[in-house]
Amino acid sequence: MPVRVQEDAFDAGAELNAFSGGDGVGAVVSFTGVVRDTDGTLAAMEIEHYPGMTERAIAAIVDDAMARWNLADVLVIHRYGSLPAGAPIMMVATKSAHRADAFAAADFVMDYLKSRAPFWKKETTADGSAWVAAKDADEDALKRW
Amino acid sequence: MPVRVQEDAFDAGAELNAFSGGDGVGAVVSFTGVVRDTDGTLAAMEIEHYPGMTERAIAAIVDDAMARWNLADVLVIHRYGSLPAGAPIMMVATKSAHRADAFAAADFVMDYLKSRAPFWKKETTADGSAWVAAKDADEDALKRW
Amino acid sequence: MNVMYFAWVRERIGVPLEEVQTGAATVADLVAELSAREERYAEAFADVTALRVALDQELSDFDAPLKGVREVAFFPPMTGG
Amino acid sequence: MNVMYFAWVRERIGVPLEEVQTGAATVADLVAELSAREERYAEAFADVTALRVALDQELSDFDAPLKGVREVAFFPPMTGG
Repeated sequence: MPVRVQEDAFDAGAELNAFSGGDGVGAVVSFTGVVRDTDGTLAAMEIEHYPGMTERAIAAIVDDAMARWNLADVLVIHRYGSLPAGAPIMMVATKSAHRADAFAAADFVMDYLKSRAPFWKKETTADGSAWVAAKDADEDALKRW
Repeated sequence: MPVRVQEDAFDAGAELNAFSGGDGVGAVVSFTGVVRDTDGTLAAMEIEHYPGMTERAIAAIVDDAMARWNLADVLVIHRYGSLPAGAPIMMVATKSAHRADAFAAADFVMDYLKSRAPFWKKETTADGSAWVAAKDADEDALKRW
Repeated sequence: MNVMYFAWVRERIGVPLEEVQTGAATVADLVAELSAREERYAEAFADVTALRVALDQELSDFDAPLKGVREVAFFPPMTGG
Repeated sequence: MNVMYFAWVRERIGVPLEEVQTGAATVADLVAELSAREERYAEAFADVTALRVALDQELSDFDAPLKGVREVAFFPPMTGG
């Protein structure tokens, strides 16, 4: 269950390929989150996190996913620091014998990472900087599970 | 909406990276299906398809996904011919501004590819060859949408 | 019209594709006509609930009319993905 | 105990981490004590429903007792992923 919290960029494709093998694996699902620049004005995104708690929170989410579904493994990579528009922020990958488990677990891990892992995003545009507000929809998404 | 039906192997990680960019994209989901060798006896998998109908059926599924969700693009690659255990059979990738759309659309496209795209799998083991039977669960999965 | 067979249907009938001269009005009529012709067809079509049919590369059903159809394909339920 | 602040809470209070000598029984007591001490705390803690608290790196709540706790962290709702 590799979990990496890092400032450096990562190569989502290379990570997917490195993660994908294994006996009995029939399905691999990946999610990549990218710094989105909705109206072409985003200069940078800054991600702050809580070292120590971040790793514990992610490990707890991954353990929960491994207990709920039949998974061969889960990968989580999440960056912090300053990221340009278009850069990958994070990725989650799951692998399983069956596609339903791989899909559900990746979706679950994403929902929990959004609202339960201690990361905070700050966007800088030409107008200045502002912390991204949490969405009620993200908290509500946890009730699906 | 790239759709490729091919005999050649493909590199899922390289395909994911090539697919991932684009203005306003915040979420990329991929699914890779792998030839699964449950008990170490699979010698090969042979995939037959219906040239012409295959491309039409996949295009119809992708069009349906693009109409149902807010997507920037959908990628489908599906192999035919003889594949060894562990080889990638196919992949689907979706990208969107939002993760919920990307997840739902990838899940939907997979469900429909399983039961509505004209592919048939034959497994060869030490005991001989047998066509893989469709599962009721795969047909039932379509009722989710 | 061209009639195509895939997977185990192709294996039982022994050819992937053949041209069939028929006046059959529906898919079911064509199945009955072929089954009467030779045992290998009768075997392949013994349980049509285990089969799917496509007309001109679109999934259809056994009640569908054949008028104007140029390509009929018979195959088991699909197992892609 | 060590008290940590993240994101806009850190910006308003002006430090990421400080050691606080306190006899506060609960998180809410600590918040009241800090808010009475200086205006920057009062501003940051004006609406605790907009805040989250972690005790020794586990999410907790404002009623939780502080006995035995070594690290308290205050921050807005998380926006990871």
